[in-house]
Amino acid sequence: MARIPRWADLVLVPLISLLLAGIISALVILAIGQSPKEALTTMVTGAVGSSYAWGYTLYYATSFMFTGLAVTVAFHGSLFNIGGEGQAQLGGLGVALVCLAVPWPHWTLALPMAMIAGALFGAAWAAIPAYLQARRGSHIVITTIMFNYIGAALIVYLLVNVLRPPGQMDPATARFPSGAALPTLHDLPLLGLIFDKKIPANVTLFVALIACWLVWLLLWRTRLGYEIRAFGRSEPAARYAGISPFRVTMLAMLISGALAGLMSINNVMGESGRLLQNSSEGAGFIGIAVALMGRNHPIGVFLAAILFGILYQGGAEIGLWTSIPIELRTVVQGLVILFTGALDHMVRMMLGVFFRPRRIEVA
Amino acid sequence: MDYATLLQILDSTIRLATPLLLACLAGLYSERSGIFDIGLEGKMLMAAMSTGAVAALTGSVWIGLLAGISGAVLFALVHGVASITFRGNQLISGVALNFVASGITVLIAQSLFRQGGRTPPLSGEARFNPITLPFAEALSGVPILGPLYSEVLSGHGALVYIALLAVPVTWWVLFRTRFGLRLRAVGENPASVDTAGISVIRLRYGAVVITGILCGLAGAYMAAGLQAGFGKEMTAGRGYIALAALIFAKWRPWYALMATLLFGFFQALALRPDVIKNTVGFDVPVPALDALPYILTVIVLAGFVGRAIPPRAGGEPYVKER
Amino acid sequence: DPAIIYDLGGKFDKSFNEAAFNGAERWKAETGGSYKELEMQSEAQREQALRRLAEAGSNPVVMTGFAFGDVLAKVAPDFPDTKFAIIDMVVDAPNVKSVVFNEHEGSYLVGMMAALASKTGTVGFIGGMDIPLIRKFGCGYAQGVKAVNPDATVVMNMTGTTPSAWNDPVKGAELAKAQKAQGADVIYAAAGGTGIGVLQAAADEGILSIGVDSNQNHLHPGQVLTSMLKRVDNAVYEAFTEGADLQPGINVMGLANEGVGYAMDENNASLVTPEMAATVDEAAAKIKSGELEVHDYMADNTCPAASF
Amino acid sequence: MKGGIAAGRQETAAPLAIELRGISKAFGTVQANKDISIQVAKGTIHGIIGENGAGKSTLMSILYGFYKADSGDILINGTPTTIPDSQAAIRAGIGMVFQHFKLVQNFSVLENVILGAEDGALLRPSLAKARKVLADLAREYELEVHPDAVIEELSVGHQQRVEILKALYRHADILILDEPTGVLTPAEADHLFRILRNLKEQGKTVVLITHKLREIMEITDTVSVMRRGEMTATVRTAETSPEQLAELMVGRKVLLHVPKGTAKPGRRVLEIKDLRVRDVDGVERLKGIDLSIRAGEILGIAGVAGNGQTELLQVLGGITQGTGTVILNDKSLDLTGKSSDGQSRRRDGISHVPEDRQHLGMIMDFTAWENVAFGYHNDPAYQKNRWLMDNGAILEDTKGKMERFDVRPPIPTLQAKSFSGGNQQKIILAREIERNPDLLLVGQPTRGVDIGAIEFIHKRIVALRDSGKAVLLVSVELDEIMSLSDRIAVMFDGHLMGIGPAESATQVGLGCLMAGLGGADTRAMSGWDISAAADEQRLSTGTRG
Ligand SMILES: Nc1ncnc2c1ncn2[C@@H]1O[C@H](COP(=O)(O)OP(=O)(O)OP(=O)(O)O)[C@@H](O)[C@H]1O
Ligand SMILES: Nc1ncnc2c1ncn2[C@@H]1O[C@H](COP(=O)(O)OP(=O)(O)OP(=O)(O)O)[C@@H](O)[C@H]1O
Ligand SMILES: [Mg+2]
Ligand SMILES: [Mg+2]
Repeated sequence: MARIPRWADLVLVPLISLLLAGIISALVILAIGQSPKEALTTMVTGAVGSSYAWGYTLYYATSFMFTGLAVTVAFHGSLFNIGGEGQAQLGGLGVALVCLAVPWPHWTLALPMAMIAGALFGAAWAAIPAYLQARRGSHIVITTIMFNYIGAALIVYLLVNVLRPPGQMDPATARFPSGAALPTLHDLPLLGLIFDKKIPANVTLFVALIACWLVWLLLWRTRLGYEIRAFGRSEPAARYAGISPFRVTMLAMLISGALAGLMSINNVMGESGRLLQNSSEGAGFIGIAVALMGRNHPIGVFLAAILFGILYQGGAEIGLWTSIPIELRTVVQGLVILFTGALDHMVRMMLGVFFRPRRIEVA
Repeated sequence: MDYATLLQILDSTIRLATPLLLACLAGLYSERSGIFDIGLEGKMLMAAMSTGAVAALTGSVWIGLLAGISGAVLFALVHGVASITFRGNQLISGVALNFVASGITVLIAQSLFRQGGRTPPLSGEARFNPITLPFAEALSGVPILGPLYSEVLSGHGALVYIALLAVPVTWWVLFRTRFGLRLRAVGENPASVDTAGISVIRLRYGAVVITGILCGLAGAYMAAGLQAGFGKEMTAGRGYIALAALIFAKWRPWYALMATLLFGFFQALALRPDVIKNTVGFDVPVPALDALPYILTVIVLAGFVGRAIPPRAGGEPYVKER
Repeated sequence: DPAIIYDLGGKFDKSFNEAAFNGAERWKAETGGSYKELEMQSEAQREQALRRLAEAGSNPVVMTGFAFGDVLAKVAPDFPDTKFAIIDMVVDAPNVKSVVFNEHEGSYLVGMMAALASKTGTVGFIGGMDIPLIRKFGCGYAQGVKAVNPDATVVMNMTGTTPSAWNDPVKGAELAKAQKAQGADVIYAAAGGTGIGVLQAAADEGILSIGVDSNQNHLHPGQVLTSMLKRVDNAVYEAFTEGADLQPGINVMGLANEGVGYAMDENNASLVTPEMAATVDEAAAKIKSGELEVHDYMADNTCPAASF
Repeated sequence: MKGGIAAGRQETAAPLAIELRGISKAFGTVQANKDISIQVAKGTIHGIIGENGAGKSTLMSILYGFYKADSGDILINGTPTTIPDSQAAIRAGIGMVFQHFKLVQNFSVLENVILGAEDGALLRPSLAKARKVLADLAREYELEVHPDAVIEELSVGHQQRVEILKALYRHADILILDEPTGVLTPAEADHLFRILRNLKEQGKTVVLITHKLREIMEITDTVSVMRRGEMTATVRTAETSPEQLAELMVGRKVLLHVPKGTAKPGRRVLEIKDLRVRDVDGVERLKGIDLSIRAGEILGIAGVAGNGQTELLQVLGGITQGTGTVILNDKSLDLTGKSSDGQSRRRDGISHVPEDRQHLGMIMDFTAWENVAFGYHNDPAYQKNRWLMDNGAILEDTKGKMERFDVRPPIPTLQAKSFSGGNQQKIILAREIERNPDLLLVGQPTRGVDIGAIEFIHKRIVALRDSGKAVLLVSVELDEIMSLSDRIAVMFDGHLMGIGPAESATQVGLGCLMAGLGGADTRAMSGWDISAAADEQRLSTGTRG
């Protein structure tokens, strides 16, 4: 196969892939009789054109970072966690319970507790599939899918019958006390100057950035991370090295679930201020795409999360302000995943024509 | 539970299991050839939309079916190009195509019919109408078996019977034909196929196209058999359930029938709170009922199937030269 | 110009949002005016959409669905000069008009209709998700059924717990078939897109169905017994017509002010005998006059005629 | 003189089966074959030797149509032939047994044989025909395998037979075997050579790639030597010597037998009593082993693969569980797996070079330095603090190890899979030996490794012994066992058949014990303790035979 320089692989390949996805998207828009130019401008201005737009883009990106990291950690242990959706929703339950339990005086007190609860609940929802995989060999892909459905049912039941304040129409909890409200980027000093309007992006963004860094540390700088990666590559070899498959499977999935659960401080605590049903809104699934596109590396996850934040917000703007149906967003997301994640070799082969391989002698 | 109720639940089981079965067999061909496919959902959706749209436009369900198959095969080919020719990541390609399908079906339906991404309701020849199996009337009087035949087995759309027939056919193809031997081999060890002088690429494309065709049948059944038209996201996760059934079935056709019937049965049972209440003796909360098929699946997986070993070469592109 | 925001189901859901859309279109056709419309795709957008419309000078801003309540309570004070109208929810603010419907009353009437049309004494109800609003529909319906035939059985099902519960016509159809197997010969669907499947299956199986929100009688002429009308279209139409002079406060749309009702047209004329219509109309009159009170599930989270 | 006459006759009389002219092939930037020309006469056995990575497999894979050459011509039986894929090679009468078998593990022998050579769209007739043909071939060439056996249940030796049968079933006249004996026991190898001679007698041409000079000398007619992608020489076997071949191969003089001083055994390091192991299916694989190893001695375990050696290494290495007593340095080891695993064994002073380096010994996707920490990732020297590992320290350590063990290329950041087999093995040995363990477990240390590297590896193992450590060596290479060990134990069917000093061990005697037999040859080995089971076995086989 053609070899291309590293810089081209890191810069040109993704850019050309994105471009190809863009071209196909434009063709789709033309085919349904709309204007690609209008779509593009709406999308760009709506997602990155102003600090206000960024306030939304970053909000979504924050959620995607958590779910993307969740998928990444499990993936390195060769565990395909499709349960981010359910784990995030359960994490939301934990966050809600903590926020409602105490009349929090200040968010700095509420946030750590909510994070712990969100992570614990998310981890708990990953624990059963993890245990079944480690001890009974039940396929984690199926059990996590099943747990998404079971989690949704559990949440709806709790919201409707237990947590809903009397007389309230929504299947949702009561509002959290104002002391549990997280400051948005608009509310923060200095940043408030850039983000001059009310936006949903909030301090959770920084938690997400720290999480990216911690996951990187975990995977490439700690013994546990080493064990997870070793186990993920070869289970027999891991046994030889004295790595316990049970321990690694459990820990990798618990961390994964905890990361997915942590996402809910962004949407549940930071944005809506109460727990709604389907609070994760598909972020768990987008996390799979984010992790795969980010090549299961925290930096990649970070970039992919921003990209998907842009697509998500920009796509929403198209849905809001043009007559192009919102579903275009899903198509564009899909094409971006396809070209950057699955057809990257095609781009590499195309580029290989320009970068003729130099032959070197066998050493 | 009385016999009539059981019959109704079984009847419902067959309908609910059919799209799962077709999708499960579809996945079986692809994965047996070493190409993982989490894009079953997307292909079914695409097929449902194409069938719904073309059947509505032409008034013929068979032309609609052809369109549905074409739509699904088109997506299958894209998956093939990405994962076979360009050796891309099969999981990513599958996820991506699910996204694309979820959006593009609505875009197309909306731009064709302007009914909010739905296709117009189908009726008459534009739908798969129930087929009464021979002697269904005559045999319905036979105790026990008679009603089973005339009420449960008889009276479904053509695709139900095609799906049921696809099980022995798949078994036969897989284990009794040259193509099947090669297909199984290429999913286990593509190098063995290659060194035997057979084209890995051609075999895998063949498998992927069959996957497309079967997904096409599944989607068409949903749009023109179970329903009378396409609606946004109408597959509602059945592609994923089919995948679960495939693993459950350990990639074997008869097991696939069992697994999908079991899933279908759980789903049908969950539609009958009255039956469950009578069985367990207390009122089961509605969400618990909804979760029932999934809970039962987990229990079954934890208890009865051990480790399911996928085809060994699955998910990995065949690369000779590193 | 006025503006309208549709809830997650989208404006072509063939029921609730579509009714709102129809109201807006009627206003447009009659006045020749123009309006802005948005469809929601995620929770975080609600606030954005409201603020952006208000900032852009749209007035009034109408929104469909209780899910907006929480956000509107936050946003409305920031735009004192903009009038908002919210449907299906009460928001207490000086510039907000809250329009709520007595769905239980309308459902009561179609419940009576169902009981009158039923030959088996068993009728069905299929809801989308098990949420209070849907229970309100179901509870009114069950009361109506029992009012006509105290011995009648009401089979109740909910479709699911994920968002696809509103969009799973296949499951709706299976539920309808399961209910038929339990003897139901009239089925009332309050389940968004899932309801399409219910109506389809009922038509296929040769039993009757009852539509919801919009008039769905035309979907299967001669096979949809009636539809429980929730005149969201009227609410939108009125809000648009009132324009910037929108009257804040709570506006309860019940039978009395034609906010809810049941649909009669040529598609179901053959199904509803004059006697049936008379019985139902009589009850409607009693409800209007206050002589008959239909229990509202939301009032105390209980239902005298059904258990949830 | 005599050889010269024979060769002369061959050159004039025998037509060429294979002629390659100017074959070149590059993988990306690696030039695997460079302008290679070679001629192989019909009805001969032609050997190819060369260091790991010299390009032997690549060249033969090109001939078989598995890879496409960048340039060059192929002539088969004198006619120029293009071989774009394996189908073409098969049509041209070429069959190949790859270094890594190309068998479908969960297929039966029959299914593997007909794959790609079916007679029609339906399997039944093909299978029936293959069953008959296989029976004929089996008789003709001593190639018995049960046609309905599933590959993964077969020993490697039998799997190899299936590969040969595949080629013969396709009417191959030219048979290429890529390192066929690497995985075979001496008996199996002898059997294979009988088959090859048999094939030669039937007029077939055989190309044999191997690292073992003994085999080249024993069976080939001509031999080609490759080095770094080039063909350095082709000579008639009768006219050369192992030493000369080794030098041609490596480019310097090689010691074929590592000189080693006499052992000075010290205190008892390891004591095993009644060690038993059951596999996942509950079958007992170790049936009560008693042995002990002293400091400063190498105990070699000889035996046909699959007689419990793997289980012995794995239970001592803490990978699998067992029952019985194992005492290391006066400390009893836990065999239940409750408080022990590979980690605790390493802390106790046991290092383990596993038999299967690619699946157990390293992670192929990890870099060399990550693999150097493999199993020792909890070592305090590799930690920065309580939480973080010190990758810099590991990297430094790796550099030193690569230098001392002559790993080529000495780049710690390269992935393990980019190293050749021999160099992978050196990385593992460096990791395990430099831990200076009290006991080194080492399985098949030189399997698939070229002679240059073998020499090096043997030297290091002896050096460890000389520093007063105990070594437990498992190998199916009798040569290796006999030249390295101080004492030898023979395993058969989960039992120890005999144990005794290496000096008095004979090939024949060991061979009998490896087959589970006692007898005169074994009793002739002085100082040997022969198990009673060996004689019982002999009796039972005696009655059977
Ligand atoms: N499929 C491949 N892709 C890329 N490089 C390869 C491939 N196969 C072999 N190489 C490289 O080509 C060179 C020659 O490899 P080859 O396998 O032919 O050596 P060999 O002589 O058979 O070695 P060994 O004795 O270890 O089997 C090596 O550097 C190897 O890394
Ligand atoms: N097809 C097979 N499936 C499973 N085990 C087999 C098969 N063939 C042989 N074996 C096992 O291998 C061992 C040796 O088998 P067999 O006697 O057939 O060898 P052989 O062909 O005579 O070889 P050799 O010449 O090396 O003795 C026996 O224990 C037998 O059980
Ligand atoms: Mg080789
Ligand atoms: Mg024999």
